[in-house]
Amino acid sequence: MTGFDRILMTTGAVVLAIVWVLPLVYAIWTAVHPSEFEARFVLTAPLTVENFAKAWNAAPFARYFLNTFILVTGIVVCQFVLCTLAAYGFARYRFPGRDILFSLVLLQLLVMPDILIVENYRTIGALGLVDTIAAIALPYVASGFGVFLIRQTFMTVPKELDEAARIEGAGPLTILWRVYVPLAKPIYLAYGLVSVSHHWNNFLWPLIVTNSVETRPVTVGLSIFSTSDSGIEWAVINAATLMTSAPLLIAFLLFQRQFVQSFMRAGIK
Amino acid sequence: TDLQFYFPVAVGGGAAEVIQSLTDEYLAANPDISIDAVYAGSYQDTITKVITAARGGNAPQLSVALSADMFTLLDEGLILPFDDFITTDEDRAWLDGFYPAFMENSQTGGKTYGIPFQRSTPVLYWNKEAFAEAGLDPETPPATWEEMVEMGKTLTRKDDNGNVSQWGVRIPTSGFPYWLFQGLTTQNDVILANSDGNETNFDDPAVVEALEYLVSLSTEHGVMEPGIVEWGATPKAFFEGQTAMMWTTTGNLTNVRDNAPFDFGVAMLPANKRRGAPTGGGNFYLFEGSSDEQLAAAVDFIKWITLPEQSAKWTMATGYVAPRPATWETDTMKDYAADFPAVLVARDQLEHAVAELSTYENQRITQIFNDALAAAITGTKPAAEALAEAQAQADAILAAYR
Amino acid sequence: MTQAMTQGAAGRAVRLDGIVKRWGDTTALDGVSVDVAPGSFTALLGPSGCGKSTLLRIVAGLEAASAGRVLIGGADVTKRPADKRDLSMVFQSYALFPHLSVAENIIFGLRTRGVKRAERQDRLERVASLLGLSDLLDRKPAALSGGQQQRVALGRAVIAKRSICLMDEPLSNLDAKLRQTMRTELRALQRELGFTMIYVTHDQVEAITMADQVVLMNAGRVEQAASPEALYERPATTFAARFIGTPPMNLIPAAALGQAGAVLEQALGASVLVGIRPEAMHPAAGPTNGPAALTMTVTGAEYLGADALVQGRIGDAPVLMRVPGHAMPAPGGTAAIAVAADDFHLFDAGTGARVTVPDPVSLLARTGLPVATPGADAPVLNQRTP
Amino acid sequence: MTQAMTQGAAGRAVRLDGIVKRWGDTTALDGVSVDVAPGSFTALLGPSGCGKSTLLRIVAGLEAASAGRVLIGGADVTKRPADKRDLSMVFQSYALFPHLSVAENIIFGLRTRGVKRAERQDRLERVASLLGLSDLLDRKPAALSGGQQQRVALGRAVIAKRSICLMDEPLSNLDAKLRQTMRTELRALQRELGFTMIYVTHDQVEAITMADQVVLMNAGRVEQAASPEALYERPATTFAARFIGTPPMNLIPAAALGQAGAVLEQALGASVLVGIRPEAMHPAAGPTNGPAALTMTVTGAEYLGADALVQGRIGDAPVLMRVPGHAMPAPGGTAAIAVAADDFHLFDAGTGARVTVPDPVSLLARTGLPVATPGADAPVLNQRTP
Amino acid sequence: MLSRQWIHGWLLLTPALAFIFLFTHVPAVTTVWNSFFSTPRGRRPSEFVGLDNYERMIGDPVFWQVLVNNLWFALGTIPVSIALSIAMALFVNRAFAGRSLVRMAYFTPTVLPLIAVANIWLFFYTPGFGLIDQVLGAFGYGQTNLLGSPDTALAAIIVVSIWKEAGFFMIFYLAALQAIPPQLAEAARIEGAGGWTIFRRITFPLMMPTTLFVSINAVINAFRLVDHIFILTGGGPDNASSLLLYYIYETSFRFWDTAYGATLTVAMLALLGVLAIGQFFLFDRRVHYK
Ligand SMILES: Nc1ncnc2c1ncn2[C@@H]1O[C@H](COP(=O)(O)OP(=O)(O)OP(=O)(O)O)[C@@H](O)[C@H]1O
Ligand SMILES: Nc1ncnc2c1ncn2[C@@H]1O[C@H](COP(=O)(O)OP(=O)(O)OP(=O)(O)O)[C@@H](O)[C@H]1O
Ligand SMILES: [Mg+2]
Ligand SMILES: [Mg+2]
Repeated sequence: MTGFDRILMTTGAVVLAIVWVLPLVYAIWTAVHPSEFEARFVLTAPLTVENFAKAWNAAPFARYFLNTFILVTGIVVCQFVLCTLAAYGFARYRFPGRDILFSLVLLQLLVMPDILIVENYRTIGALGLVDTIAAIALPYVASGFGVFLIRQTFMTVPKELDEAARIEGAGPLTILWRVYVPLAKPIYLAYGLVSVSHHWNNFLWPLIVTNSVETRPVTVGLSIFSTSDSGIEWAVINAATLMTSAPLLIAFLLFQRQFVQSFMRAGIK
Repeated sequence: TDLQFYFPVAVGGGAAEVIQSLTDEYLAANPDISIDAVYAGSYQDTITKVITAARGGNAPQLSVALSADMFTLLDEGLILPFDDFITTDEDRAWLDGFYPAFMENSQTGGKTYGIPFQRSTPVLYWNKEAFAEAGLDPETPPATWEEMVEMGKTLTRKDDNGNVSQWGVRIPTSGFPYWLFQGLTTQNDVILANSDGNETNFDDPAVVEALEYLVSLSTEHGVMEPGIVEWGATPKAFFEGQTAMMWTTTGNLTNVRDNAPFDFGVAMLPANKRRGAPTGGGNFYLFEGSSDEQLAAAVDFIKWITLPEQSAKWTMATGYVAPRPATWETDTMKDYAADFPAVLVARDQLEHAVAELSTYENQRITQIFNDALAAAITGTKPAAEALAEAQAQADAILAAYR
Repeated sequence: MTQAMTQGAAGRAVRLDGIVKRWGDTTALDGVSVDVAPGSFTALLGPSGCGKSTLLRIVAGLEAASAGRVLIGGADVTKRPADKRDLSMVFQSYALFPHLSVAENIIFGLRTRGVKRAERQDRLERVASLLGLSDLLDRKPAALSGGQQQRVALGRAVIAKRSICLMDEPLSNLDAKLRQTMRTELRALQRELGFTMIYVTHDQVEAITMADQVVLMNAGRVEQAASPEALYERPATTFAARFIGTPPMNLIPAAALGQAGAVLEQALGASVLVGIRPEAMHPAAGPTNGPAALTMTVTGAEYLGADALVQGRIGDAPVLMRVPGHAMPAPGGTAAIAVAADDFHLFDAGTGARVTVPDPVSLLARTGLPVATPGADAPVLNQRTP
Repeated sequence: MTQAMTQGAAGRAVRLDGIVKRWGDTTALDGVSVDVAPGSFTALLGPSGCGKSTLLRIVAGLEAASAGRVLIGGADVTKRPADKRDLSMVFQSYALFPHLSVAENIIFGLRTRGVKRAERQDRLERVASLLGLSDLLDRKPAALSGGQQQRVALGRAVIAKRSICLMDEPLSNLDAKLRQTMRTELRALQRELGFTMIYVTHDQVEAITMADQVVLMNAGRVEQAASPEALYERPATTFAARFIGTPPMNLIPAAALGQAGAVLEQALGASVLVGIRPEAMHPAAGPTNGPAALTMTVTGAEYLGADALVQGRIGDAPVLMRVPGHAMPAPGGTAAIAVAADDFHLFDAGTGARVTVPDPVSLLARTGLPVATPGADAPVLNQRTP
Repeated sequence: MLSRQWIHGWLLLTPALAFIFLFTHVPAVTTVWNSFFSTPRGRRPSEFVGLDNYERMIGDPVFWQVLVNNLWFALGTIPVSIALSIAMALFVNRAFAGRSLVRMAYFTPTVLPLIAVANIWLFFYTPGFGLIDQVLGAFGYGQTNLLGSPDTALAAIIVVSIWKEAGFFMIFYLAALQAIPPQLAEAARIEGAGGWTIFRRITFPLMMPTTLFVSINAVINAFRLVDHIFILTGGGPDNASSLLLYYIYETSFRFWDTAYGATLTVAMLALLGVLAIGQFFLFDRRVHYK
C-alpha cells in the first residue's frame, strides 16, 4: 500500500469515526454540563456531576446493575452453548430435515419477539416464572441469529483440521470444543458483545414480565427519564445513558483488541 | 390483603419516588394491607403491561392509566366501575368532590370507571423578555386567536439571511397533535366526540376552521415553524429563545421554572368563540379478576391517596393539577400557590375545560385524526378533505359501538 | 488404555478390497486392492495425482469409498468413523491447529485420549528432541518454517504410538540430511514399536530404502505391489520399469536393435520393448567389434557430483547410461555397451506387461547381443541397517 | 505494458545487503548479503528453518527486513510494496485462492495487469499443458492432489513472465519423473525468457543441476555462495562439506589417521579434519600393504539400486564409501582405500573453515597417505544440456 | 455412518430448537391462527372470519403506504450500511495510531440504548437549535424541519438506521477478516494486485459467508428496526415515515386489534420469509466456505 492510499484510508476512517461517535460525544457533553448547555457548545461551560447524581438517585441502580449482570451473563452463556451446538449440527452434519429445521431457525430471525409478548407472557405465566430473571432470559436463550452466525463461521473452518482431530481420536464434542470453538473466537467475541449490548438495552419485555426491584434490569430505571410528556431533558437522559452503558463501552475497549489478532494465519495450506 | 398497583411515569422530577413514598405511608397506617407499587413505564408501556398481564391471567388490582383509554379498557372487559364500592354518603361526597371537567373522562353509561389522579391540561407559556424586546407588554399574553397571530407576528424575528431566529408561537403537533388541537376546537366551541365514545365530529365546519387556523399560523401568518412541530423539543426551544410562546402541558411547569433562563408567564389558552382546553393525564382504574376484599382495599387506597393532604404533595412534586377543589383549600397548597401563582392558571382553566378526545378504539380513532391533522399541517391535503376522510374512517370503526 | 499406549500397540493388518473412489465423473481410485501385513512398512508410490492421498484417506476413514471394503485387523471398518479406527496420520497439508502451540499440537491426541500430564510431558520432550523442535515448542504454527511445520505434523502422528500409522509425504519439505535422519528414525521407530505403517511418498528412494512392500500406483490403479528389490529387478510393467530408478530404465524398441531385435521378436512372437537400466550398462572394456546393436552413440553427458549420465542413442532410440564420473566417454564418439543377461527386461510393446521367458540366457545368446557374465553386477540384497 | 510482458522482461539484478530479520527474540536472518546477477539462476539451499523462505519473502517485499537493504535492478526497493516490485513467486504453502478455479488462479496476475482475454487464454493453455493441468482447469484447488496444487502455484508464477521469479520449494511434492521434467522445463524457460530466478530448495540435486549460483545458508547466515562445482569441489566450511553430496563427505579427525594425521597437523600447526567424499574413495586395486591410515574396516553395506554404500571405520572415525553395486567388499573384512590428491579437503577443527594449502600434493606425500594419481577421478565439468 | 450422523445432528439441535419452538414458533402459529378470527372486544367475542382480515388488509391504504415506505427504507439502508460496514472493518483491521478509538467509535451505536440514542438524534434533527441546523446555520442556511416534513422524514429515519446498522455489521466483518489467511493477499499482491483488486477478487469473495449472514440480517432489520421511530416521528407525518412493523405495533399494542395485527404479521412473515429464506437457500450453495 502506498503512503497516499494509507493516508486516504486513515482519513476516511477518522472522518467516519467522528460522525459515528457524535451521539456519544453529545451524550458526554450534555451529561457533564448543566442543562442550559444542551444546545450551546461553549468550551467555557461549567462542569457538573449533578446530572449523574440525579440519575443515580432516581432508581435503585445498584440492584438493577446486579440484575442486569446476572441476566446478561445467563443469556449469553446459554446462547453460546445452545447456539454452538445447533450451529455445529447444521454446519457439519447431514441428516434429513436439516434444511427445513434451518429455515425454521432463520424464521426466528424474522419474528420479532416483541410481537409475541402476549403469548410469551402466557407461557411464562404457565411456567410460574413471572417476575423472575429467568423469565426475562428464557425467550432469548436460543437465538436464531446466533445459530446462523456461528454456523457461517464453522463452515469456514478448514475441513482438514476437523479431520486431523478425528484422526487423533477426538469425538464430535471434543472437536467442537477444541477445534471449532477456539478458531471461531473472534466471532464469539463479536456475538458476545452484540448480544450483551442487546440484552443490556432490552426494555419492553423485562418491563412487562417483571414487577419488582429484585428482578428488573437497568433499562427500566433508565426509562424513567425518557418519558416525553414534559419534554426531553437531554442532560439527565444522557447522564443516565452513559451511566448504564459505561460497562459496555469499557468492555468493548477491553475486548476489541482480540478482534484483530489473527488466528488462522499460516499453517493451513 | 395483597394488592398490585401499576403506575406510569410521564414527567420527570421523581414522580416514581413520590408514589412509592405515599404508598409506604399508606401501608404504615394499614398494616393488614400490602401494596406492591410497580413502575410500569410510560403511559403506553403501562397499558401494554396491563393488558398483557390481564390476558396472561395476572392482572393488577389497580392501575393508573390514561383517562382517554377508558373505553379501550372497557372494551377489553378489564375494568370495573367504582359505583359498587361507593356505599356510604361519605364515599359519595368524595366521588362528587372532583372537578367535573376531569370526571367527564371518567364516567360513561352512568357509571364511574376512573378516579382522576395525575391530570393535566395545556396552558400557554410566554417569554416576558421576548415580549418586552418586541415592544409588547410583557405582562399581557394574547387572549384571543387574533391577538396570538398579531403578537406572533411582532415576536417573529429574522436574522440577516432572512432565516427565522425566533418564532412567535409553538403549538407542538408531533405524537398526539389532537390534544393541543382540541384546545383550538374547544375554543371554536365544538366537541370532537360524544360522551358515549361512539360518535365523532371530525368534519364539523368548526373543526375545519380550527384546523385551518392552526395551519395558517405557519403558512399564512408565518408565526410558527412549518411542518410537524416536535413535542419533546418544545420546552427546550422555548428556553433557547426559538419561540416566544408555547402551548404545552401544565406538567411542564416545574421544568420551565427550573430551566427557563428568563422571566416567563403562564396563561390560559387564548379564546376564540369561547375559552377552552382539553384535560389529559391518568386515572385510577380497578381491574377485573380481583377478590372483593382486594377491591375494597384498592378503593380505600385510592380514596386515601386523593385526599387533600396526599394530593397536595403529589401536585407540588409533579406539577399535575390537583383534581379536587378541596386540595386547593389546604394550607400547604395555598402557600405553594402564593409562592408560585402560575399553578393556579391550570386550575382556573378547568372551568372551561372539556374531556380529552376519547372513544371506543380510542387509539385508533385518535391516530386517524392525528394523521388527518398531520396531512393538513404538512400541506399534503386541505384541512376539510383530510378531516372528512378521517370522519369517514372513524364512522366505519365506531358504527359497531352504536 | 493408557497402559496399552505407553507400550505401543502391535500393528494390525490392513486390507483394501476393490476400493473405488469417484467424485462426479473423475475417478480417483479404480478398484484398488492392497494387503498390508501387520507390523509391516508399506509405501504407496506413484506420480502426482494418481490417488495415493485418496487411498490413505479412505484407510483413515476420512473419505468414504464409492465401492469396496476396508478391513483393519480383520474387521470390516468401511463404515467406522475416523476417530474409532485407532490410527494416526500425517497430512500432506500438515493440518496443524493454528490456534495451538507446537507443544499443544503434538500432544493433542494424548489429551483427547486422557493421557496423564506427566507422561504427556515426558513423551513430548522425547518426540520434540527427535524432531529437532525442542526450541520451538511454544510457537504457533504460523511462526514456523515449512519444514518445521512438517515436523510438527510428524510429531503429532508418532507421539501417539497407535497400531497403524499413516503418513502422507511426511518428509517432502525437509533437506537431504534431515530427511536421511528422519528416514532412519522413522524406520527404527516403526520396527521398535511394531506398528503398521502406510507411507505415501513420491520419492522412490524413500520407498525403496524404507518399505517392506512398495505399492506402485498409476492413475487410480495398482501397477505393482512388491518388495523394493522385486520392483527394481523385475518391474511388472513398462510404467513400473520407468518409474523406478533414476534416471529411468531405457526402453528400446526391439526394432532399434536391428538384427538382434528381429530375432527376439520372432522368438517371442510379439513386438517387444527391451528395457535396460542406465546403471546396468557398462562400457565394454576397450573398443569392441561386436554387433552394432549395443553400440551407443554418445551425444552428451551430465555431471551429477559423484557420477555422470551419458546421453546417447542406440539405433534411433535415445538412451541414458550412468557411469562413475571418471569413466565418461567423450561426447561425439561411440561406446560399446555390455549388459548382464539378468539386466535385460522384456515388455510387450502393446500392453506394457512384462514378458517372462523360460530361459533368457539362451534366448539372448541366440540374438547375438553382447551379454556380460551373469552375476558380475547382480545387485546385492538389501542390507539396510535395521 | 502488455507488450513488454508478452515478450518476457529481461532479468534484473537483485542485491541483498546485510539483511537482518528478527521476530521478537528469534533471529531468522543475521546479516545476509547476496548478489544475484541479472538473468541468472540462483538457488537458496539450506536445512529446514535456516531462513530461506524468509529471505525470499524479503526480496518479494512481503516481509520487512529488520535491517539491511534490498536492491532490484540497482534501485533501492527496501520500502517498495510487493505489488510494485514486478516479480512473481511460488509460495511454499502454495497460497492458492480457494474460491477460484485452477484456470482463474493461474491467470490471476494476467487479469490484474489487464492482459487481453485472447492472450490470457492462449498463455493459459500453454502453461497448463506444460504442467499437465489441462484437464483440471475448472476444478477448485480443494479438489486437487497435493502435487497438482503445487503445479497450479507454479503455473501462476511462470505465466506472468516477470523479470524476476521467486520460487519456494516449487517441486517438493512432485514425483521424481515429473520433477525431472519440471526442472528441465523451468531451467529452459528461464534461459529462454532471460528472467532472474531465485529458487529456494532443500534438495541439493536440484540446486546443483539447475543453478548458476548456489547460496548455501545455515542458521540465518550464508555459509557459501558459489557455483555448484565450486561448492562441491571446494566447500568453504565443514557445514558446506557435509551438506552437499549424498551421502555427505566423511570428516575424519586427523588423529584417526594415526601417524599420517600427526604429520599433517604438525605441518599445518592446527588441529584439522580431513574430508573425503564417499564417492572419492576407491578400493585400491588388490590388497595393499600401505600405511594403515587408509585402511577401512567394513561393517555393513546399503544397497541403493544402482550402487551401494559401504559403511565402515578408519581408525575410530565412521566413514561411508560409495561403490558401484557390483564392487562391494564383504562386511567384516578390511579394504584399502585410494583417494586422489584433489579429493582431500582440510578443515580447521575449531572454526570449521577450509584450510588452504599452497602445495597439497607434496604435503600429502609427506604424510605418507596413499594418494591416487591426480586427474583420474577429477569430476568433469558440468555439461548439462541447456 | 449415516444414521449416526442423523442422531448426532438431531441431538445437537434439540436443545436450541426446543427453546426456539417454545418461544417463537408456537406463539407464531397462534398468531397465524388468530388472523382468521376477529378481535375479541368486550361485547363481541372472537369469531371465525376466514379471510376477512386479509381482505381488509388488501383494502387498507395505510398498509400499502407503509409497505412502500418499507421498500424505500430497505433500498436506502441495506446497500449503504453493508458497504459502510465493510469499509469500516477494512479501515480498522489495519494498524494506525488511534485505531482502537476509531473502532470504538464505530461500535457505539451497538452499545447505546436506542431510546437514548433516538433522543440524541432528535436533538440533532431539531429545527433551529438542533445540531444540524446549528452547523448549517453557521454556513448561512435557514432552519430545516427534517423530521417534520413528509418529504424528508423517512430519509432522516434511514440515516439513523444506517448509523445504527453499519457499526453493528462492522463487528462481524472485522471478525471475518481474521479468518482469511494472509498468504492469499500476499500472493495477490505479488501478482500485481493493488488494494482494491485484492479486496474485490480475494477478500470480498472469501468474506461471502459473512456477507450472506449480514445481508440476510440487513433485509430482516430493514423490516424490524423501528425502535427509533417511536421517538423520532411516531410514524408521522401522516404515516410518511411509518414502517410495516411499526404499523403492526400500533395495531396490536395501541389499537389492541390483535387479529388484524396478526394478519399484518403474517403478511410480513410471508414477505420476509420469501426474501430472507429464499435469499439464504439461493446463495448458501454458491458461497465459498472452504
Ligand atoms: N512469524 C515468525 N515468528 C517467529 N519466528 C519465525 C516466524 N516465521 C519464521 N520464523 C523462524 O525463522 C526461521 C526461518 O524460517 P524460514 O521459513 O525462513 O525457514 P526456511 O529456511 O524456509 O525453512 P524450510 O525449509 O523448513 O521451509 C525459522 O526458524 C522459523 O521458525
Ligand atoms: N475433492 C475432489 N474432487 C474431485 N477430484 C479430486 C478431489 N480430490 C482429489 N481429486 C482428484 O483425485 C486424484 C487423486 O488425488 P490424490 O490427492 O489422491 O493424489 P495423490 O496421489 O495424493 O497426488 P499427489 O502426489 O500430487 O499428492 C487427483 O487427480 C485429484 O485431482
Ligand atoms: Mg497427495
Ligand atoms: Mg521455507
